[in-house]
Amino acid sequence: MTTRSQIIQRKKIYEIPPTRKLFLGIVELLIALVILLGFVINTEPNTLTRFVMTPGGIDIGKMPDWVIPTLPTLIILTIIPALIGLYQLVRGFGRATNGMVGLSALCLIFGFITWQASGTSVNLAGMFTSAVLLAVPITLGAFSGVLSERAGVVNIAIEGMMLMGSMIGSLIGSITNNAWIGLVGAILSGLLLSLIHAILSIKYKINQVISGTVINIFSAGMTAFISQKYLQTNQALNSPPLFTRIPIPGLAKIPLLGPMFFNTNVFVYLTFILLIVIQVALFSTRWGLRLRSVGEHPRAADTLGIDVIRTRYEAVLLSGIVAGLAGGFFTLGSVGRFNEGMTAGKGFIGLAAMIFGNWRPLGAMGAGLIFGFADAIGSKLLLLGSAIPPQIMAMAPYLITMIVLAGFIGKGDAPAADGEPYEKE
Amino acid sequence: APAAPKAEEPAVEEPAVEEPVVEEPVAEEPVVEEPVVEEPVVEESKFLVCQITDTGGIDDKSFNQTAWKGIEDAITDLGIEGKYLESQEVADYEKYLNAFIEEGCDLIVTVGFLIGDATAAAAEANPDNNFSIVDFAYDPPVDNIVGQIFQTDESAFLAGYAAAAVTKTGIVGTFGGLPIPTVTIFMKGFVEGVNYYNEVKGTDVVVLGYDLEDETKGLFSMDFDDQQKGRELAVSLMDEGADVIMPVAGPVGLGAAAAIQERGNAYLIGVDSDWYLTAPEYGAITLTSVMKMMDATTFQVIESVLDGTFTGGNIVGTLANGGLELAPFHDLSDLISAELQAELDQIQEDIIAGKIVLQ
Amino acid sequence: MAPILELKGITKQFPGVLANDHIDLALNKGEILALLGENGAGKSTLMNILYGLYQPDEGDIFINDEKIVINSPTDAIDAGIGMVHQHFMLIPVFTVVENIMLGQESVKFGDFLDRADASKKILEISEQFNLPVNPNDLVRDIPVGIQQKVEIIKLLYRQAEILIFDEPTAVLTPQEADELFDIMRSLAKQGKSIIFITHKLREVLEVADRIMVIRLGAVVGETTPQQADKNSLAAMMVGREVSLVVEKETKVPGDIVVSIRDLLVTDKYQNIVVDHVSLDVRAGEVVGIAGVQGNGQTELVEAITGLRKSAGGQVTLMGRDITHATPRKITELGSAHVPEDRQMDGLVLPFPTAENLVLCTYYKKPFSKGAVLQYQIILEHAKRLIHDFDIRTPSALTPVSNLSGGNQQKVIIARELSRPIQFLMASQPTRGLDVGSIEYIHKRLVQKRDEGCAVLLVSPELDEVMELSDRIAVMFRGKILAIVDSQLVTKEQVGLMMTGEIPEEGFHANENRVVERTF
Amino acid sequence: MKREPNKFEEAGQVLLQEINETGDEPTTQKRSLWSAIAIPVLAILTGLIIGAVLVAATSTSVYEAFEHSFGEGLRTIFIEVFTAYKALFTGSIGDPAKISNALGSGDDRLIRAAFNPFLESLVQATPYIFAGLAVALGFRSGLFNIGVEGQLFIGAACATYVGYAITGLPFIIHMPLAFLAGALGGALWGFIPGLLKATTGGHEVINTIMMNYIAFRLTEWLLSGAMTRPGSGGMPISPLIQESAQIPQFFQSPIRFHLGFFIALGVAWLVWWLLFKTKWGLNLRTVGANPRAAKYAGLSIGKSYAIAMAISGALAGMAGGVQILAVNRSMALGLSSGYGFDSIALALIGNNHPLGVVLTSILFGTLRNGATRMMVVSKIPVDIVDVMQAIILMFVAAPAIIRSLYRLRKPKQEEETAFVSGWGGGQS
Ligand SMILES: Nc1ncnc2c1ncn2[C@@H]1O[C@H](COP(=O)(O)OP(=O)(O)OP(=O)(O)O)[C@@H](O)[C@H]1O
Ligand SMILES: Nc1ncnc2c1ncn2[C@@H]1O[C@H](COP(=O)(O)OP(=O)(O)OP(=O)(O)O)[C@@H](O)[C@H]1O
Ligand SMILES: [Mg+2]
Ligand SMILES: [Mg+2]
Repeated sequence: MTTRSQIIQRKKIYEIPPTRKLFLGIVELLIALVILLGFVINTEPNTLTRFVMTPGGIDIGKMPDWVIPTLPTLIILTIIPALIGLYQLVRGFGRATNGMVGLSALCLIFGFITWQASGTSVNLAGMFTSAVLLAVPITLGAFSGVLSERAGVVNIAIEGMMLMGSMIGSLIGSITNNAWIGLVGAILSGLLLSLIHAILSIKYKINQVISGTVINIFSAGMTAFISQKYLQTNQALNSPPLFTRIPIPGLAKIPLLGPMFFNTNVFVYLTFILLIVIQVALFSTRWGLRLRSVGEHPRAADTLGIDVIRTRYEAVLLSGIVAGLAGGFFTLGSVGRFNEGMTAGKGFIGLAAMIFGNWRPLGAMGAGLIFGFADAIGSKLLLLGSAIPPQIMAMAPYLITMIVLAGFIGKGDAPAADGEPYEKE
Repeated sequence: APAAPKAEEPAVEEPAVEEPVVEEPVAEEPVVEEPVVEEPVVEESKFLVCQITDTGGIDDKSFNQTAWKGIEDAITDLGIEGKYLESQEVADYEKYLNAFIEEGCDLIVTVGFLIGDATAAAAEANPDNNFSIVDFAYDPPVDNIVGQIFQTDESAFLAGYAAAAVTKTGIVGTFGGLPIPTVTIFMKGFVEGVNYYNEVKGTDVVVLGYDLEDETKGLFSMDFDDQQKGRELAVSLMDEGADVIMPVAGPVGLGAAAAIQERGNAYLIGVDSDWYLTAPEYGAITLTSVMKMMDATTFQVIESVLDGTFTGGNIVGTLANGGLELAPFHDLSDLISAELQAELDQIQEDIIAGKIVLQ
Repeated sequence: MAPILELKGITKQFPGVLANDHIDLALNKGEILALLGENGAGKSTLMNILYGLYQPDEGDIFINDEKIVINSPTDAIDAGIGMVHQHFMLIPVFTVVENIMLGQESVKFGDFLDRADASKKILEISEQFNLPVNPNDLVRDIPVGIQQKVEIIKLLYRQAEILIFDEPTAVLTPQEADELFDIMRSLAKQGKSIIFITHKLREVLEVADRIMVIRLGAVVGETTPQQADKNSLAAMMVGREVSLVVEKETKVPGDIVVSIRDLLVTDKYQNIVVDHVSLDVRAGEVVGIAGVQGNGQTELVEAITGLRKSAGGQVTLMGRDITHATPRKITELGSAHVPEDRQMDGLVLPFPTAENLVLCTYYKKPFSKGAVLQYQIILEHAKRLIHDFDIRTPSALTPVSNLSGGNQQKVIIARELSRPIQFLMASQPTRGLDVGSIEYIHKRLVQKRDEGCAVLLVSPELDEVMELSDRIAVMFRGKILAIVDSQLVTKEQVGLMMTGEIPEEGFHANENRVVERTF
Repeated sequence: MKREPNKFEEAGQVLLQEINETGDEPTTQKRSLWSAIAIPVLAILTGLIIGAVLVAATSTSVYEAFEHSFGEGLRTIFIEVFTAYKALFTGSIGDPAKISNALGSGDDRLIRAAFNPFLESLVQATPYIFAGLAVALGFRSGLFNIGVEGQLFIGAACATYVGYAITGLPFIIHMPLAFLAGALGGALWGFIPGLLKATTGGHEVINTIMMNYIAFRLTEWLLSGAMTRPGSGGMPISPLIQESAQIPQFFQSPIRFHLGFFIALGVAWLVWWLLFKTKWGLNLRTVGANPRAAKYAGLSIGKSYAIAMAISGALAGMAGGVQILAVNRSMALGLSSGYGFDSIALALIGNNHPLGVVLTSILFGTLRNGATRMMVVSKIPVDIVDVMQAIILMFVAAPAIIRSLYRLRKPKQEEETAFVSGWGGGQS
């Protein structure tokens, strides 16, 4: 046990390594160059870009379209990263470095969209709304991870729990013809799988990654098996009712934000409610303090009379509930039907979002949204007829995750006892 | 087997060219089968048709599923037995072919371009076995394989024309699963249909999601599993004003259907089979479907093996020979004026007659 | 008066070890009872039983003459028992108030934490027992001395009547220890009963009301500070006479081997932890760095040995600049390093002893020929070292995880000292070891020095630094306060400097005691 | 000394021999043969039993029979399960009756068909061996490589390209070259997250997951663009590889048994040798077991991670390469059924030891191969094999469950389970 040295001086050195300074400055100048050569010089003067600020299919909360002159906008968007890049090279931004790189990247993305949509229109609000929905399963998956890992249990089984949840949600929803009962089914299936994870990893202390892998393989096999055996031969078992949009009176009318957050799917509401609930529960309640203590230093918690095993069970089961809920989103909140492998790796991406968000609900949600946005922007650009091949465009969310992780986020602070079984002596 | 209860209906509705001839034995066979006493005899003599799906799986809402429906129809109508194996990966093709040859299948139906090599090799090694492959043709033709291909842009053309006529916003949309020819041919035909409408009527209907100039450009989900993605693509198209959408992406298209159903101000165009029948929950928004009658052609091939007329070669499904079709408008036929219907019929004739030439 | 706590016939068997053998113990109200015994004698085990962490195989526990069963820490807390553990049970990323209230939180509106209320209670306790802490500090940001106060407040917060201190002074300066003793006495005066575990005889004699000695799991005797002295206690503990002095001749040091100039090191949060340190170590001398743990020694050592990047300054070894050299390069230049944390840094626990003995040299001839490891040679090498350094292990292939702490340390010493070296960096080389092992390792270090090796010794044990070093550098808050000749200062003076003060009188009286003043 | 030295000295000698033979850490070897195999054997048995329950519980004829009578129900269960497992056995090992018939008839084709099931199981095992070694080597080096699937895709793409685009080379050069290209492609794909971990500390779990998706998209793009088969109109299928690049199959159809299996065994041996016999292996394992100690001992953690990821990726790339060169002969969409993910389970069941990986791969290959026949005969979806694999993995990983199920005694020496760390693990 190495003792951490005490802080000698509170003055911190926000020194960015010179190579990094140089590198980021060049990156920012390159961004400016790309906007200039790629967009500005290909734009006719006097064209307009129209951004529609109301998503389609919405009749409340309308907002006037936002029309901007394309060329001047693009020129401004060139100047911003250029100035940032120059300042970065000459002086450096210190603490604000990452933010400035982010700003430059935003200029690039916004410039791209503005340019692509020059002379026509693009529904910006729709894109945002889609991004939020695309972020939902990832964010819920990340929440699931936060809950369990904050108590020191690694949960890579989120994908499996989500897959099972989506299948059971569809099945039960179809049988009962009730989306809510279906959702309960999805949640229960997540709960059951997480119970297995808990028993294996907490009681039998088997390696948590192995335990998670067990559940992932089991779920993939079992859902495919049941799907082939029953759902495909009997469509009636695979057509649950769908949760539809529920506008929140008053709030739904707010332009732009209304459609995004207050006139949407029940799962979006649940995600935001969970964000607040988990954030508050973890950091402001007795229960959360104890849960985190178990994830940081289970022996210390034990000596204070906290039941480590029980707390971990609770956390893992809650994690399963949230993962099951996320699973339910696919069949009950999105498409109303199960097909094999339909979670398409969202659980793993959720896990990435959790790490990315530093094991915090708010961070996890941010990461989920970055992912959702990358995905939505990619589709939008393809739709506008982008020159980038769709396969390459589809890489965007993954590339962005990697770049952000590599460049702009420090090493995460995983809970200290994450992944370690607790051995009571 | 998908959509079991509904399976019979389309069989009645499909006026496949040679179908009436076959329907005779239908009535008799089941009657003979009923008595349990004959079980051993039936088991020995039962005619076995085996399908190997590509990696999309039997419930792909696309060619695997449609071809299997042909076999299912044959099971009910001709009293044959059917089996299938779902490929998990490319290496399974050859293995499954061997397994079915071992099993003594009378006809092996494989699905998709990607099984082409393996099917050809198996056919060469087993000249006495009969094969058929969906969505692939051999050049030169192989003696014991029937390749079934489809000039799908013909029926998609009709769909495009209809869509252009129906749209109120002047914008229609499409997206695909992957930018591959069997997918993009739908999108291409669709766009050409819309363009033809514009040409004839002097309108300016726009198609989002596909670029005639460059078949690799366009809107694709890059996945045949992720229905949520399909949903968001449809939403995105609707946001940009599209009110008729044709998803060419297997089950991912059902995600789009869900989105359209929710918005309620756009229409869906199904692909491969008549979605009004295979996905009845979206019947109210299904304008029509670009049908690729792989079930009918597969059924034909089974029949030909049964009655000993099987010869290798390629069948090209076209509007002319009934291998392609535009599905009825069902609940939405009100949207189609008699005039428009007449135009569609005319266009179909023109295509058959070669007056309208697709690229 | 009946004792507040009574243990009768407590027995605990671990696989192969009888850790507690029918131990009887009685504790009176308001009394400080010292529990004394060498490493592995069974003290911690006994206390863990009392605290509900272990279950005894036999024996009963009475509190106020009432027999109770303690199945868990909760039971112990309910019975009014509290414990300051040998390794602090604090959560670094939690604040002081969170750490203290954990398990007995102040809440409002059902389950919401009421940090303000808890802070108020903490400040009251802090006032009453003179234990100043800031409730809102993160524990990872406060010095160990304060951390210990937090541990004590944790017990008082739970209204513990019986307080157990397991080796509480191991991480404290003598002054801090004295402060702790004051606190203990005041606690006892206010009616708390204390069990105090330590290896340090001086402390026992100073603070205890009564002394109990345990050896090999059994009580070997009881005495009081008035009746006993250091030698009698040591003999009781170990069962033989022990020499407590290191024999060492004065030597004239040779050339500078290691030179540190203006070294600046930061932690991962960019806080400065080593603040412009300059120091020379010459051939044939031991320079000891005294200081309370957590004053930058760890980071200083890591920077010297290449394990940590320095933010400024320069380190040279035999005239070569090694400021930015890799650990391997530094090792190859002829330096050796006994790390502070043997299990985390020094050993790969699941690997066999033999592999651990070549951890720094396996890639060189003769242990590797080309890419292929020469296991036969590695094994012979291991057997020789096991013999030479008297490492008690069943075989060279036993995983080091199965060795006792002392023997694990010997594996490291053997590995590091068996190479030809000019410089030895020894961090806490005897941490947690018993007298016998300490004796041995000290002998080896002095032997290395006598062979002409430059030795830099870092240890929070003032005695160790005083006895081994030729010169002593006192480190405080990342700076070297002074470098002094070990012959010319008293322990008290160094102890005082460890708290950041320069003892004025002593230094005025004899200016040449300060070899170098660096501030 | 609290223990008798003599006993241990003896044990030490025995262990020394074992180290020389298997190179594993001695503690894992301190078990008798039975206790070493009891757990896996019983785990497999239990997996089969639970699979049988699943077969029976989802069979409509069983329910019908139970409606008839209880005895009939039991009989039907027995028949159903027996038929299914007989198919599993004959489909993966062979049908004794068929073998003797075929031998009697002397017909080449029949004989080949009769012996095919067993050999086909080995064919199925081959990519598992490579992928399993990739994961195992990662774990041994302190890395959790979830990116084997993506590395496999890139490896396959590289092998394919070299396989068809280069012409005129003799077999002896072309085949190894294509295979190595696969390894190299995988190595590159593994190296990137390794390098990122080494330089930025970016977690390899996230990065390898991301690299998987990027690899899928990239290969799709290549297959329908630069690498598409001429005349296919942009179908995602590559040209057939040259004959000179093919890894030869030993027999004629339907037997696909090929040289790749022996290459896999050779590579497994090589990995074992590398890990346990060379200084590089010791380096990797040290970093894997205790990165702090490794750093202290002068090893470069970052370099070790990057190298380990590259080697792991190379092994994964070989899995892709061998499938292309020996079995598929061209690359197309749907290349892998998830070898990269299955191999995580596989490596863990095999205790991250090359020998364990080989044996488990053969088990997995056998199960998958048999499942085909089971589907053909009983129409049981092949996915049941996944369920059984999960259950076997669970029981292998938690021997305590098996022990309590079968009332086995607890071993004296705590078994060393495979090394896998949580997220924090392996970071310096
Ligand atoms: N969990 C355990 N399993 C097996 N043996 C143990 C365990 N805990 C302690 N022991 C053994 O019991 C004996 C007593 O250990 P204990 O920790 O009580 O000693 P101690 O007197 O506190 O020593 P120290 O001064 O080193 O703290 C030792 O031999 C130790 O190895
Ligand atoms: N987990 C364990 N498994 C097996 N034996 C153990 C374990 N822990 C401790 N031991 C044995 O218990 C004995 C005491 O261990 P411990 O670490 O307490 O030693 P110690 O008394 O502190 O010795 P030293 O004085 O050398 O530090 C040793 O012989 C050690 O081998
Ligand atoms: Mg000890
Ligand atoms: Mg102790």
